[in-house]
Amino acid sequence: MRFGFFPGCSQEGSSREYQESLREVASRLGIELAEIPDWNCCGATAAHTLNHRLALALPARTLALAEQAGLDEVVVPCSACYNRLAGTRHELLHDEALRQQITDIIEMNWHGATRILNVLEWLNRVAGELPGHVSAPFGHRVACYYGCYLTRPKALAACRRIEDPIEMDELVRAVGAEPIRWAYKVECCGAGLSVSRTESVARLSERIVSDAVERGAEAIVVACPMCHTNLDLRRDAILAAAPPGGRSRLASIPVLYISQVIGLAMGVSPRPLGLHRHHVPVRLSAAPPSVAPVAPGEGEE
Amino acid sequence: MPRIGVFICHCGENIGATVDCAAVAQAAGRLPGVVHAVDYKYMCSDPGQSLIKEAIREKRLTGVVVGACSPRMHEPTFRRACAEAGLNPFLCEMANLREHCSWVHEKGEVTTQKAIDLVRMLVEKVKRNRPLTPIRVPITKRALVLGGGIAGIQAALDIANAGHKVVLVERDPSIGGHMAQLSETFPTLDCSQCILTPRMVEVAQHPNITLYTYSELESLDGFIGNFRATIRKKARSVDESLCTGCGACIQKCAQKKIPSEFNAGLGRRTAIYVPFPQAVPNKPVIDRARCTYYKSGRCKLCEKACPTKAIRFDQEDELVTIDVGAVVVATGYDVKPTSFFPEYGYGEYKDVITGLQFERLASASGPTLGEIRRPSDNEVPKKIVFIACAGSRDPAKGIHYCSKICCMYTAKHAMLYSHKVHDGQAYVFYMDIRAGGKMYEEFVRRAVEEDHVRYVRGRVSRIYQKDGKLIVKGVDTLLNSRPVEVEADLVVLATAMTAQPDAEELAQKLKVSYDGDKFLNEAHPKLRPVEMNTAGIFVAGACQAPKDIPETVAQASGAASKVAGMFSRDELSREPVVAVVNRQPPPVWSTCVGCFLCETACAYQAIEREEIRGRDGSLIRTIAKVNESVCQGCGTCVALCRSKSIDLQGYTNEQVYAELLAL
Amino acid sequence: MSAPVKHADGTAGLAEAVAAATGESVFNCYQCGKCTAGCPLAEEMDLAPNQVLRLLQLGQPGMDEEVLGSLSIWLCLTCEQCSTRCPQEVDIPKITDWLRQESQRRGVANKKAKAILAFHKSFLDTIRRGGRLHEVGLITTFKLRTWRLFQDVLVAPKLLARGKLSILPHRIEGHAGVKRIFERCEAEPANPAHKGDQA
Amino acid sequence: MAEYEPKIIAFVCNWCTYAGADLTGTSRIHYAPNVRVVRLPCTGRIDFMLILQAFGQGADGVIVSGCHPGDCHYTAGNFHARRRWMLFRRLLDFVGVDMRRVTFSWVSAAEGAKWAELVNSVVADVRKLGPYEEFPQRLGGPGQKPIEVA
Amino acid sequence: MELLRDKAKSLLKSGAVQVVIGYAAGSATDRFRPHFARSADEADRLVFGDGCRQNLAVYLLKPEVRAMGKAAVVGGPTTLRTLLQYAVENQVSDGSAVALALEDGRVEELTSFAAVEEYLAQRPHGLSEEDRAELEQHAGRSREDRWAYWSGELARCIRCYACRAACPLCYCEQCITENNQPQWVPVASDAFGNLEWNVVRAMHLAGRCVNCGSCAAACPQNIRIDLLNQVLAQEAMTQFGAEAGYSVRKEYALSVFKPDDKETFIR
Repeated sequence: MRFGFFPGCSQEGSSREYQESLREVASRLGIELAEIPDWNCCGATAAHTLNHRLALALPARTLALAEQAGLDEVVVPCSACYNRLAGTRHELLHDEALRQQITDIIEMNWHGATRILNVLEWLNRVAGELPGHVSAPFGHRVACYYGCYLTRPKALAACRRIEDPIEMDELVRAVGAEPIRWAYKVECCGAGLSVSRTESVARLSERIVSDAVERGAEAIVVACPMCHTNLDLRRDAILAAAPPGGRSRLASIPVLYISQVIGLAMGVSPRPLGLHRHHVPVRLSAAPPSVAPVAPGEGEE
Repeated sequence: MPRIGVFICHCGENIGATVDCAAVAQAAGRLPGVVHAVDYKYMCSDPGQSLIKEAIREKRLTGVVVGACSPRMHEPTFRRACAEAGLNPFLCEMANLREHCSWVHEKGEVTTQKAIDLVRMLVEKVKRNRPLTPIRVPITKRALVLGGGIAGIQAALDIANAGHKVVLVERDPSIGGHMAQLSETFPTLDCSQCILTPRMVEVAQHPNITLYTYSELESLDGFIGNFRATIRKKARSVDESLCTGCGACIQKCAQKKIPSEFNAGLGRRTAIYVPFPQAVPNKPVIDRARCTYYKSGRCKLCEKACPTKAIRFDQEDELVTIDVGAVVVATGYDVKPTSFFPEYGYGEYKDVITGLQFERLASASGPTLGEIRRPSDNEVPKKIVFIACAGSRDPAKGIHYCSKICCMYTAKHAMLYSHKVHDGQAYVFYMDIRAGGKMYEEFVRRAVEEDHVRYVRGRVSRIYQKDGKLIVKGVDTLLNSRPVEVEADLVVLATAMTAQPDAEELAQKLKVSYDGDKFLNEAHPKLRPVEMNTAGIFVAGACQAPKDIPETVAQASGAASKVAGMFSRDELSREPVVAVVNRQPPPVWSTCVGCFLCETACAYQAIEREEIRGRDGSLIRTIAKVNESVCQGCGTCVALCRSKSIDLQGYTNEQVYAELLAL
Repeated sequence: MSAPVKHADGTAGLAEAVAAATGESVFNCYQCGKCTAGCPLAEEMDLAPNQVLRLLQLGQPGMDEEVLGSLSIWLCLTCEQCSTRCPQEVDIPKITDWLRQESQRRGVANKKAKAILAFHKSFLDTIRRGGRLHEVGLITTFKLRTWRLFQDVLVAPKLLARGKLSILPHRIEGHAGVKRIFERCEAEPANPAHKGDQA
Repeated sequence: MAEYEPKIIAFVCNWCTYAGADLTGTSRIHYAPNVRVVRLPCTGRIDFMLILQAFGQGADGVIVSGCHPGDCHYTAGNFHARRRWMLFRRLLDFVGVDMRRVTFSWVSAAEGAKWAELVNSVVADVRKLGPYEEFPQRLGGPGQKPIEVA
Repeated sequence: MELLRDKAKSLLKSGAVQVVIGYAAGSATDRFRPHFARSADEADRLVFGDGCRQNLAVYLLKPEVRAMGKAAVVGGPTTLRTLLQYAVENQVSDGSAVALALEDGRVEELTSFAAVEEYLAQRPHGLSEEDRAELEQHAGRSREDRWAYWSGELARCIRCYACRAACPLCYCEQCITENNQPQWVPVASDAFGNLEWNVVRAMHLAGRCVNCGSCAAACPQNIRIDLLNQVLAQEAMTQFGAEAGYSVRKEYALSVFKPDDKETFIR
């Protein structure tokens, strides 16, 4: 199987372990990820905040490149990039005049042939292949964190249950983990203001980490580099935002990408999955949760 | 040769001061076919009418035009006068010289000229009028009432008490409807069952009422005064004539964990069951989908327990056909389940319940015997949150309308809670409080002032569960839009009132119209609130729109009085302004080609199909036929008909053309 | 459905401009507050989301300016929680994006939003140059814009140590094309109200 | 008549516009006397042929009016009429009939003033347009010339 | 051609139909006339070519043809649409006629309405590019020009009613023009009568016309009366989403409504 691939900027830098682990998992499943040639940044929050047209034109260029490359479906692992690319595609397909305007700007033709998949859609598509590859079931209690852009906006209808999505839960369950029921699956972590208003963002992220910990999660699983950066790299800020006394229990819960969880379950060793790049060390105890009779976790560094 | 008489009224100064009435009469007198034309001061007065009557007799008039006020004012007067003189009343027309002429124009030649034109138009029309006779329709004096909730009960009792036969059809095993499920009723807090159950018993015992419970309407044919209803009596699996209602079978039933519909899922029932203790009739039915015997072929514990041998496992559905003259539709409503709300937990939190479920918790006959205990752990909730407008006024969820009763019952719920749980605190999240009604506003104020219910003005964004609590994330827009979070033990959603899930199907069976929300349409939103656009079918209660008990009862009584009024006569008499499809001698039969494109255009389903058959019974053709009992005479079909095979009596194509060509 | 609102002096209100540019009518909002109830940052906002819409609805003198000068419009994370749950389906994030651009255009952006704006501008600067985000470049520009020289000094070494930062920016082949996209988007107005969009 | 007086023919429904025009009368609101009203039960009954015929009969302008949507005495006659008019207008406009001379309006039984305004504005508009001379006239029909006042 | 003849023969032979309505060679090489094949020999005279444009569905309702028994009708998409519109209008019942759909020399036998619907669903809908362009060109002219054009064109109408005879959907037994109570349309071919006739013809076909062009093809004066039908078809489509002859369940655009139909033209 072959899918188009749009890594997004952060996976070339601060979140490169996401790309590393995705590619690792894909290659083990025999899937080729074909990167869109010469893709550019989606523009992210900055573009749609400051210039609506730019916010459409930047993703449109990438969409047009994907179409030129003959890619039917493109996997976009970063939720924010996914939101921009899929959102732009949706908006342009529903407004002919706007489509004309934008294709004029990017000086490229675009017809909307390429479909955009978020990482959960893609993984669930290939989930049938997983069981045969799981050699070390990920026997941990995990909190699946979806954030904003995997379920919203409604128009993209990427998840069936918009307020309580289960697509990631199903995936982790398939590799032996036990997803917990918790309250912050789709609450925003604040990534858009991560740099410019760190304290606000830390407060939002703190609620997420707290709820996961309080409900007995051993790890938080994410599918977005923005979320990961906020919950992992900014852990010190999160601790500072936590009420005194409650800090220590928030310090150690690791944040894993869904691809890393699957990779570990497949028996991939931590380094190719980029676990060493995390700020909060991934040290998962060997004790399996009471419910799942699976082999000890493999997540240690 | 037509012999038309024209009578110009001065209406005192009203017409006479502006229009030269004599000149109008003179001009009219010169029109072809006019044999008599006079003007008079007050044509509607006795002497004025006598002028007309005498002229009809003496001049042997074949048509009359009265140039006077609006026909909407005095057409009946002058038509009656004509009839009294032996002229068919439909050969009389009026030219509107007052409202449309003298009152709206200056005195002068132009205005007089207009008056002459108006008279000429009507003269040309009346020449083409045909004598018509009012349409008479016989009436079967038996009413069919669909639905045995409070609306149907009230309508059935009112009609029956007026001395007419009633057939009441209820699809559940007992009558009573939603009202039987309610605890206390606003704004008086009197017990719902206490006021309802006597009525239920009255229905069962009334000599004029035939009750079919566990039955549904299969089909309805015919038209006003002459309907034929087919009713499916679903198999109860119990012989009602033998059953004494002792309940021994229920005691023995092996299936005991079936969620009780009557308790809105909060209690349990058996497979052979009576929905609630005061049920009418108090005879059980077997829920075949849940019964061990029907599922596995073994059990029959009930049969063994029955002292009168009333259990009938092999009973079959029975179809009953009844002729009725009128139908009252009172099929009630449904409520949205909690699973309708993703942001409130997809119905997965046991302690997020609907208002109807709260009624059962608060009811002395309910699963907790009237104590407020939450479903998850049977604890008494110390903090309770009521959310109004759950689903109502929520276009994003497909419901635009206000469910009308939630403000009131939520106040009632909060009040009942406060009365029952003294150390508890009730919160109500609301958008607006709609408490129009006698003692309604006072009732809501009482909840706030006396029972200290905390009303928070804002909609709840989300509910989630944590540590056995339900975290309710709302806002108070009165407090600078400050977010408000309440840790509640129980949350009650005032979920939207909706049409019955099969309302559309029913409407199609009855051929009545319904709105976008599947509520049935009344014939006129103001002036015909209990009639439907299909003559002879009336509507009562929440199947028409959300409404509370007093309104429902009022509408039911209104519908019943319409039925009783209709039944007070032996036949119906209607204005003959109806459409007719032409008939011609064979081999043409009719110019109608049977395309039936008029069929869907008729709002009254008055277009029927008539099969023309030869002597040997072979089908020659199928053509349209207007049921004159049902047709209301709008003429939409007439304008639509390409071959002009349909015409409207009183406004025929010829008549209208003649009016127009006179100009 | 909603009549375009004009000010007493006859000039078109901001609500009307919003509708013209985004197709969203603020008059659809019936002030239930559900947006605010679910907004992750409502507590920090000077105007709650429903209050922003309320001011636009009323359009009395000074209210439009209050909205454009508010911090709230810059705090919005575009998480789309509000629009997802809005019973009247008002796309608040879409309106907010436009308000930000209008606020910029009129030069009335809230002073406290300086850092946020600086970040977004720095972000776009790096893309304008190379087509993709260069994180080191972004942080450097951001720091120069805000004089927050010491922010994240603790984070950066961690990133470097874990091989997550590349010091040199990557330039895509089509960077010239991307630059032209920027120029066009910033030059020709999509509609008059967008005139002068500056990134 | 020395000055050109437009001839306006109106087709109205009985329950709303005819009653509305009655109200104009009872309210004594004056309006131009150029209009002649043909009363029909419902706008649904108004055959588009009547409009053509009116012009063929020398009308310079035509008014077609009935109940507002949702107010039809017969539930939906005006909805059906509205669709018919939509297509009829398109066709006449396509062949170059001057559609400024046909005015469709909803006038309720309560809108006496609106009826007067409607007639006045149609008369004024058509007066400006002048006689509709280019429209062919029906020849040899039973139409009669107006009878002069003696 | 052989395929068509073979198909016709097998249908006739099996007794599936008693007559195949198709085309036969006419008086000149490029002319064709309708042909009613009731035997194998007669089927051998069936031809098909570019000039075969007449909508033969018109014959399905003729008593003489009905008397022959069950018929198969040869034609393209507009003929098939006629069949479905007949179904909507209760003129032909399901299974009582067979359609032989011709396309690029291939013949497809469609024996049920459902099959016809499915066939049509895969073919382009709406007016062709050229038709649309032509309409636009007409509509783009000034009103005065349009009036000048159409009053001139309609003045040439001789009221022979060939358009009516050719139109498969003008099947009324008594046409409005034959009704003199009242005299809806003056009998004489004068300017008013001609305008009335052509307007009423187009209006009576509004929402029903399948755009086969038989009317214009039949017009001895070569008046483009089909444009009047097209403009209404286009309007019915844009305003009401109505397209005749694609489904037997489709409602007639003028006997249904939506409460929120556009009404900007109403004061």
